[in-house]
Amino acid sequence: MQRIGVFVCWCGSNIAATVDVEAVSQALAKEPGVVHSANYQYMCSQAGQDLIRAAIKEHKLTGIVVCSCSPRMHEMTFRKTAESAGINPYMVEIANIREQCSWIHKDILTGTEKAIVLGRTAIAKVNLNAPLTAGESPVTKRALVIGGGIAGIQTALDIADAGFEVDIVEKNPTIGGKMAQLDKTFPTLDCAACILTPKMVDVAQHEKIRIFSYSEVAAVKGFVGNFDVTIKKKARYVREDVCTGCGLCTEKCPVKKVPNEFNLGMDTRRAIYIPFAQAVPKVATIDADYCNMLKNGKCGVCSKVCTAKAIDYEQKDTLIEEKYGAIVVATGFNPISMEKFDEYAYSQSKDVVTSLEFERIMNAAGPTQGKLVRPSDGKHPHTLVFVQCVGSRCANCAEKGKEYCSKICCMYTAKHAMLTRDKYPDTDVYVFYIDVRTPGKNFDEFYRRAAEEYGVHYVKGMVGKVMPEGDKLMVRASDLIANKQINIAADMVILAAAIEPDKSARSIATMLTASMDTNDFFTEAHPKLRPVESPTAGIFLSGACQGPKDIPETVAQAGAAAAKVIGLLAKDKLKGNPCVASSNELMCNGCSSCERVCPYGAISYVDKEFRGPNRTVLVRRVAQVNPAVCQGCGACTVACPSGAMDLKGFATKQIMAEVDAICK
Amino acid sequence: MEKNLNNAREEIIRRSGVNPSKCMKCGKCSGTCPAYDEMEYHPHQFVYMVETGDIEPLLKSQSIYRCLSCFACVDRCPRGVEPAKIVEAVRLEVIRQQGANHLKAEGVAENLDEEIPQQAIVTAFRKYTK
Amino acid sequence: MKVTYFPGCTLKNKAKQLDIYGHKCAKALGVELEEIEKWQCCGGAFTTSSDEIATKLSSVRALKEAESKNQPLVSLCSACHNVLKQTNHAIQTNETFRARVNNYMADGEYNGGAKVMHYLELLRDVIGYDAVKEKVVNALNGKKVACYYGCLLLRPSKVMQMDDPENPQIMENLVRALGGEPILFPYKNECCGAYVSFENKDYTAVKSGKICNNATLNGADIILTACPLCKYNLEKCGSDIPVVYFTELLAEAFGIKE
Amino acid sequence: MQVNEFKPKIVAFCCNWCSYAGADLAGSNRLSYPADVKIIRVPCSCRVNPMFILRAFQRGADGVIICGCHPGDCHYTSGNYYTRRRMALLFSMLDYLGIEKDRMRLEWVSAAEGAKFATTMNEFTEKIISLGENKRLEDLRCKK
Repeated sequence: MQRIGVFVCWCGSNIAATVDVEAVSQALAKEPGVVHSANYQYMCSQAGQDLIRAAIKEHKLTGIVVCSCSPRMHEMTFRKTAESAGINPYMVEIANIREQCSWIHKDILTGTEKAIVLGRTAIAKVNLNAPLTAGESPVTKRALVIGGGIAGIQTALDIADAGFEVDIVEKNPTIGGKMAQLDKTFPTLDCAACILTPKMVDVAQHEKIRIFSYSEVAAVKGFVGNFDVTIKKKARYVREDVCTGCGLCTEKCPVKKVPNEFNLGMDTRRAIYIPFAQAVPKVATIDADYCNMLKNGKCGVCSKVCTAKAIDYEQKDTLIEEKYGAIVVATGFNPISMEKFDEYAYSQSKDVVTSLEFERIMNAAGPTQGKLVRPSDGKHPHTLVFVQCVGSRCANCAEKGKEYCSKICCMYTAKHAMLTRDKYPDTDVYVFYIDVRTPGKNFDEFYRRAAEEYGVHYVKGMVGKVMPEGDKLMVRASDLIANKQINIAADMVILAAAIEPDKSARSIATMLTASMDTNDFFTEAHPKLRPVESPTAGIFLSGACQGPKDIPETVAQAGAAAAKVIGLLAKDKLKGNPCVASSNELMCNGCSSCERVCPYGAISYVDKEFRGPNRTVLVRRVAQVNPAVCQGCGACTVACPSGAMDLKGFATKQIMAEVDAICK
Repeated sequence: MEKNLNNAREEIIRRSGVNPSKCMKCGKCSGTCPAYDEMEYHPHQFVYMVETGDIEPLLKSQSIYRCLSCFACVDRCPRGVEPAKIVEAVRLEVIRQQGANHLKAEGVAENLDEEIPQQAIVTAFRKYTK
Repeated sequence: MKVTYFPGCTLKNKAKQLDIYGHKCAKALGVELEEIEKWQCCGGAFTTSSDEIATKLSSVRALKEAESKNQPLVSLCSACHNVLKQTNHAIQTNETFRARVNNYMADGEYNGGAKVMHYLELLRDVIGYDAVKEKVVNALNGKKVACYYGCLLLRPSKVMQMDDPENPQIMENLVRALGGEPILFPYKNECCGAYVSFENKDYTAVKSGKICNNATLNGADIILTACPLCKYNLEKCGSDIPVVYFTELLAEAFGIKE
Repeated sequence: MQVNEFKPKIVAFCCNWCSYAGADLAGSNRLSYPADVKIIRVPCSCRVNPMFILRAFQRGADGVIICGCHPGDCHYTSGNYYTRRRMALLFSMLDYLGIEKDRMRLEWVSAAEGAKFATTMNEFTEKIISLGENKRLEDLRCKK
């Protein structure tokens, strides 16, 4: 039996004006378990707390009920008071007789009556309270960043600068991501490579950062502060520690017709290649799908020309095990396939390109050395048509496009149109738009400059069809302002393809038990207040894996994610919330209902031995809650059909007792 | 009169099964319509005018006989609005009135030539008469 | 193998070649087209309005017959195929429509059990283009063919589901199997002007003219079609490029054309 | 006069993050609602076991209301969706158990909606008063 002390606060006249505090404390003194009952002007004051501490000592109290303001106000205060007097802080319950009683009732009789019921309810609960201790777990002071684009790079640099070790896992042979493929960046038009490559070098040279390029995350176990991650390092058939990146092999390799993914297949590379000049790490990689030596053992040219002896045809995929305290997802995006949008003739004409392809064409390091020419015949185009929202804002066509706005297209299209007009004043540039969306600093000014100063023709309307005819592309579109259908004989058509999360994201989300929305974007812990955290503790989100983003937003979010990681890694131990779910293994029937509803992946199943009748041993599958991951929502407790799952601090019995006390 | 037109709007929406408020005004239907130049009111206007209840001009316009029912607008609409179904519903609203058939049997002979396929005649009748 | 065959009115009159060669080629491939005994005109167009019932009953009867014989319902004419397929889809997906239709069905209900198939789909999915290739005796020797689909075979694509509605390849692959060379033809799914030619031939001549022009510009020798009305419109537009039914070309390659 | 004196017992389950805070806000703004409503704080509306509600009815409650965060705003991301589904099932069972459906209500109240909380409670209490005393599920053995 508990020895409960009840403390009724007057809160000056806030409570005392409509609640007869003396009557309340007298009434509650008669409740079962109550051995002491008192009232005081301000319980939260130093004197009030001293009064509680003294009573704890004097009456050997085991539980406390404070009838006062909302627990959202002073629950913490009174818990600390209790703890300082030597009883468990979770043996304190608050009866909210201010916000939920004295402030809303005018009649002292009504107020007093209700306050007594509320106090009785809290006492009923405390009678069933048990001391709770928050679990502690150590923190591995190292972070993993999945994805080496600008988001991953920025997050890694910020974490490393705070003095923590960071590993970047990048599936491609080099870090840099999409930004490395861009030409200029809006709205300032600085060159992407000029601002990105120094950061890539910083990453490479940072003593706290390791890069696992051409690698993938293969498995993740553990929980916040204690993740065990298996990284698969794919065989690149070149020894990274030896290769000097001289590039001789990439010039001598006889297999010349490999589509160059860095230029989106618009030119070719060799079977051994370095994606681009500023690649980090600057190490060659052999493409096993094309290499003659790896396919049929006939070649070996690269090995012969390599003075550093870095080529190793025998290299195998290797698995690396590493421990991390936090994981940042920065898996990025890709433009969607244009295959299903053949009304724009993407598969029928080489001169219909996506914006990312156009970006490569405009880039000095691209397939045309930055000269704007038609991919089909190398001629200079005079009329260019940009089509916005290709696959974005596309409802009712899930197999084709995406329902969301891809956010970045309006701005990069304005950039492309402006740069085209700037470099080639002899061109006619049309942009077909549904809406021009430019909410960003200096964004709308930029778009207006494209239209006003550079003479880009912005047409409100959509392109309906593109038809290659001879060496022209006949573009049929509507001009909604003029209420006309217009036909343009264009030389090039550029499609602003919708963007989607990288295909690798889903399998990573599964490994991390991080949740995703229907579009495969990672969901944040709170859409407004916790935008860079996943609901799963210890998992953080950086960049376009969470939603379409431009570079400034990505960098800002990357920094925010880093700050959250630093906050976590700075702790030596993590103190959990003790009000977590726990399963009574004797009652658990192993049905997995709880596991399915848990939003945090905190529940797992283990096979456990139990003593059966006649000295037999039974192995049963039972649920186990990881208290470090559980956030204490209680969804599992209701899902559990056998009543094995319960929530500490809000146990079924406690809530039942409260219900009974109210209904008495 | 106003009440009747309001009925016409509801009738057209019910019959076509189209929800015009799904339209995001991108104009792709009109950008793709092969009959655009022959129409006084264009596919996007049909959707908009039905949405706002401005039905009368549509009922009086020859545009309802110019739609080819090629369904390009239906297929390419990013929001699944199906403008061609609206056009057809407006046409039915007209030709179902007493004596409002667009094609009269007496006029058929003059339109015939040696090669014209039966398909043309039956389809035209199905589209233009009740 | 036997399939239920719905010819349609035009194939018995102005488009006899489409019908005759359809039969002959099917026979050569070991398929018998079993014509529905008392078929009625499909109506030429599927009215999308939800309250049109009576005009769709002839299609429902044809569908019911195919279902009772447990055979796919095959047609050659694009219009017939479109109407049959859309009617079947409406029966399958729209409960009210199904109930209202069945009020008229004197001898038993129809609930959408039939499979509607175009002759081209029969060639591609059931017989297979490899088997077609084996029967070729007069290969087309690289003849440049513009494969014209028009609207009815492809749209509405969610119902028709024949191929990619924007760049279909079903006819192109057939032409390849016959030894011909399909050309790039972005106008392949543009409307020819359809039934409007009945009252306004100048209008349809403009639509069809653009299609023929694009085929010629892209180097086609002939235009291939499955639709009698498309053929009529394309031939009347003033262009001199030959327009032939795909069954004619098939018969030519099989060496059974007269 | 007798009828007017009926004082219903109403149990309100409020989630800690939105609705309980909403109730506090109603108090801070001195927005009154009947004293018949007594609040039980739960971490999330998904902690509310349908069993709690039946227990309340069994013990003589005249009405039970559950308040949670608005859909999409759940502190635990998806808890209120579970609540919505579970309560839909319970609603469909209440008739069968002999309890008027109107005696139970599910409402989304955010931490900013103090006024909504107060109006909801006023409405609900009125409803319960109009329904009168709940007798159906009371276990007579519990009565002295």
